[in-house]
Amino acid sequence: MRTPILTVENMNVSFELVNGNYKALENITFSVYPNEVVGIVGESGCGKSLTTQAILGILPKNAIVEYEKMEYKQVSLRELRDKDWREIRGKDISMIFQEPMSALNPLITVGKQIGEVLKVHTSYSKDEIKKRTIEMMKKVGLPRAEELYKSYPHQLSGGMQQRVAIAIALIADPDLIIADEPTTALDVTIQAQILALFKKIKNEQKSSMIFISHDWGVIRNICDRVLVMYAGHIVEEGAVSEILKNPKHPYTKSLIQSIPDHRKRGMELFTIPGKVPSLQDRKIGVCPFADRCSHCFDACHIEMPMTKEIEGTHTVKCHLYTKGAGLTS
Amino acid sequence: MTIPIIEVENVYKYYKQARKSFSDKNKYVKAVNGVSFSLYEGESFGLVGESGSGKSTLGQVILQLINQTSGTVKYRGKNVSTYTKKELKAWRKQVQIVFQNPYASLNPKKTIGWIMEEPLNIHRIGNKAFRRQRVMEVLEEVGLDHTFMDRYPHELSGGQRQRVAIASAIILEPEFMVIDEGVSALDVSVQAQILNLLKRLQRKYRLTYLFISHDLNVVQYFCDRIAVMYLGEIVEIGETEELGRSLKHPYTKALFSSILSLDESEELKLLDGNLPSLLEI
Amino acid sequence: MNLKKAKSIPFYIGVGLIVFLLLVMIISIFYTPYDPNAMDSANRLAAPSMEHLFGTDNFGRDILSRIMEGSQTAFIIGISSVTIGFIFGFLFGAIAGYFGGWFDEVISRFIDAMLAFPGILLAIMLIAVFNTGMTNTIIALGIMSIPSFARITRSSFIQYKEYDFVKASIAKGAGSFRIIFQHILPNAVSPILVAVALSFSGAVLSESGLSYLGLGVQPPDPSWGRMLKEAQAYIASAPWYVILTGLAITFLVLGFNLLADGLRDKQDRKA
Amino acid sequence: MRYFLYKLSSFITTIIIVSIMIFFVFQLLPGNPAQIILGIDADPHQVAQLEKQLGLDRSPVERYMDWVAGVLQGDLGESLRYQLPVSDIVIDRIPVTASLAILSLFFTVVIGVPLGIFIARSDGKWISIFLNVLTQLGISIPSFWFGFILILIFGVTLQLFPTYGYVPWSEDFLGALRSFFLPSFAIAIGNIAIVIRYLRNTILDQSKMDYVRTARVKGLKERSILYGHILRNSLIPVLTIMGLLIADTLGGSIIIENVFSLPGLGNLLIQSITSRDFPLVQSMVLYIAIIVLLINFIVDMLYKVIDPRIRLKG
Repeated sequence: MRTPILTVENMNVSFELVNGNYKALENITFSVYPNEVVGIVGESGCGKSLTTQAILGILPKNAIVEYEKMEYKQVSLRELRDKDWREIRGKDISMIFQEPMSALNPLITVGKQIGEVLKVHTSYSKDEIKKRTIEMMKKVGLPRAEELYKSYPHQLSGGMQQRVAIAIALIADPDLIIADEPTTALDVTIQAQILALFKKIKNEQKSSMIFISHDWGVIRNICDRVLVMYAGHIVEEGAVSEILKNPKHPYTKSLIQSIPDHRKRGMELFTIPGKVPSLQDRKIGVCPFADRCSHCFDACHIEMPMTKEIEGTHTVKCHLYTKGAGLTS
Repeated sequence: MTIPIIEVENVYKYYKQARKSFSDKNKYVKAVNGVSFSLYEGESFGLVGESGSGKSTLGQVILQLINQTSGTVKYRGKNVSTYTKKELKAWRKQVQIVFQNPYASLNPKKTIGWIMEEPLNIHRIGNKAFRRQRVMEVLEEVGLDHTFMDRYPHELSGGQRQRVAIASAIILEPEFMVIDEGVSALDVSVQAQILNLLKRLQRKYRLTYLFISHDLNVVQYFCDRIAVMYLGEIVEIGETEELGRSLKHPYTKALFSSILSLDESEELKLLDGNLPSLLEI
Repeated sequence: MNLKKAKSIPFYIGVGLIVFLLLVMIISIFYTPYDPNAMDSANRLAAPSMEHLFGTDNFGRDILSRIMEGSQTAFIIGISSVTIGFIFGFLFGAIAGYFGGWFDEVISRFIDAMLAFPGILLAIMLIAVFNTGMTNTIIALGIMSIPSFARITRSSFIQYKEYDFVKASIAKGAGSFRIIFQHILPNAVSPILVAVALSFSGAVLSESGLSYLGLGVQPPDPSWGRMLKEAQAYIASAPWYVILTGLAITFLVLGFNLLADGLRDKQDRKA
Repeated sequence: MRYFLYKLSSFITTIIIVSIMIFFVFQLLPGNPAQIILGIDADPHQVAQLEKQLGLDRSPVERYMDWVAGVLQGDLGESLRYQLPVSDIVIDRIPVTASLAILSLFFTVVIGVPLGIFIARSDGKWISIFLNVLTQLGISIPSFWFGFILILIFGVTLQLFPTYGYVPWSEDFLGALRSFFLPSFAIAIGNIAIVIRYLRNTILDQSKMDYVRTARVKGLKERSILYGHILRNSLIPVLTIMGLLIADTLGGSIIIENVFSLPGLGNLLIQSITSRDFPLVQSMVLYIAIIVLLINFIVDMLYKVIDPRIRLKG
């Protein structure tokens, strides 16, 4: 077994809101291995972004993060002071967000915004920073890099802005890149180009990635392994191809079946009744999906299922596989 | 499938850019640039294109929410621009629209009951008791119960709001409906619920849909025919089954090759070179 | 106490100040400790005491009674000039915003032009032409507040006109009347309410300035601003005269400013 | 360049509308200026002659054109009372008002901006509510009354500053500074409060933006995030209200000059109204309005320099 680059064990996140304390994430446990792309998939409000923001420590102040273990390259992140944390951010772990336009400072040229990472984390000279910035801009497929160096974000198209954001994330050569729905705001043709760029990065940089998306198509194209999240829990985990072929959790199953595409034309789409419960409506200590699940039985309303290993890395949290007879279909 | 319900003939919509100084010449944004097609009764017609391609403008021109610069829109053979005020109002009973953002498409200051009843009030249909009865019927039809009558939009989830928007559109039993990115803002599981609902309503009311979307997967699932819009023009049009097989326009090729399939055998293939995006032109 | 409640404290302070001064104003119609105009030459510039809580002025008149009476003028000026500003500003702004076109072009130009006058200058110019006095002050301050009402109304109309729910209603056959009164107005109420409160405080502030300059309310009508003009000469010998009169103005203005801010805050939190 | 032309054309259009408004408001004046100059008992013949001399016998449109043509050549007409060209009288008064305005704006920026930043960073519940009420108080205080209070404290009680009149800068720099100190501060108090509130809000808004998150994951220090990223974005909206603040400052100085007996434009304006010297009033109102518009125009230009996003969207 290889050593993981990032390990999270039993992380809980709760929010202090006006009318009380609410659990947003429960018992999040997972690892990321070198040169691996881990996808996090789920509907909005399931806690995909929260998970990564909790790891990076950039949640708002009313969030309470607790965990048993959180290690980056065998070093516990718990003991890090602010200063050491800052050294990791941007240099070892970097992040890309959904809206490229708002993720860039409108008043600063894109070249400066990319180079700023090196200014903070290295002692390179100004010329060296500029040289490396332009190199990186070329690498992420920005045309006429020397000219674009001096342009402002609003002068670029959405796709190009996202390439700038990717350049910011890559320039310090981090070992782990977190991408939070980086293609969702883009048109499909541009999305395809950006995905191709991510593939190139994976092959050339040999870095690891956590890739958040609500879109199974994106996940299938870029990820090796995937975590399926529902209402603050990781309900299923495994290799992407395995999960798509053989989903075990009723949520994963119905989610995949409800995706429309041309092969389902003329057929009724599979649906899950109801919606993802909001933070305030969640029940603690029971299966979070029980209320919407067509296979649910007594145990689901009584306790939270344990993680059950199906095969190799494929695990699922569902009573059907621990207490029930298992799903046959 | 012989008589078209909607005919769009050579429609142009240019927006004049405000002149900023005296030396400026008038400049135009060509949102819709010479578009013609027909919609037939009972079909779902998909209009795909990326943001800024003019698909939403076209949808609103067809419903005369925006006036075209030139060209004609015909409804059952009659030019809608020649309607008198009275005819126009009567026509508005037959055609409806559902917008993308369920947060902006319902008046935040009105109850669901009021919003649902509004179309009946506008057209003075029935008495108070009848209208109330009808609102409850239609709410049930879209899967909401009568307790929603007294609630305000902000108390509803995105999917529920979209159901209300659809319900208030079908309460007049229209023949034709524009769905302008009507499921794009929703999560997959909710999106499936709404798509099924739209299909069911179509069968029941013999509705014709103009389904505007950027999502090819959804359009290919939902529509019988598809038109692809690019830079204000329809660059390709055809039956859904056939369109995918024989693509001619480079943009449509790029678009179809960008579809992310879940099928093992289909790998994402990329065309060489960057396709000019709208913003870079 | 949670944050949301705590954040409303300034709002309630504002409401409290307004209600208190409103009560003072109502009481003053029926009762003041002394006749506000009764002179007492033996008791000139007396310091605050049990007899005269706020002291007396240079003619020996009871300052508290005069401040109480002055509140009537402040409220009358505030209410009347806001009414004038609201009616015309709303009308112009609504028509310009809803129908657009050349009318909007003209109205917007006029709003811009009127906003070029530094606050009180427009009122001073109008007073210079119309002459001083209560009615003319009201007219001048009313005209002064038209542009801000027009601008806010216009921008809410333009904003909501483009909303999907308005378009959806037009698609269902709704006419302009329904669109304006059922859809746009209910949503535009809160920003306009904020403008009403701000405009009220602005009017009170400007009136005191005008009256201080001798261009506003004239005797025998009571006015806080003119009291300050008289008090200025005795700033060293009777500082309470200046301080207490000014506090009355400040509290009334503060009340409406806090009210406006609280309303705006509530509105933002909802959005 | 197109932005410049656009702003210039709207600047000129607004001046034209303002001048028409002023001119026709003064046409509403009851009475006859010639009669006013010569007194009620004057010989009607003489009055008619003066009317002709003043151009009162011609149509309002013609007189407006004359007035504008004069203004364009720097000729603002003649004062009835002083029997001097308006421009001569006005020019004498400018240094006082300009000194007040500049010093007051200086206070506004130098006090308002740092306090705004400080308050945005102090996010305690009670302290922020307290500061909220305190800044509202600053906005609500009548500036002339605040002037009295300053006189009472620093002039009468502490005797640190003179309470009326002024010394020209050329004679005694420190003395001039002392004489302008209190009145400028009295004018500034409201604007300081406005800048504090506005800057605090924009900083808090900007702190929630995505680009701040990007800066944070780059590994920047909170200090660098505030000064390198947030502050620049927060000051741009503050610049948009600068025109408003300057207008407020000039409006405030009209009153304050009368509190401190300073011979500036405001003082002259009130005197000429009291003495019903209407040509002077009319030209001065236009003059002040043009200054405000001109400053707004300059602010717009600055805005363009500072914000790269501004193209033609106005």
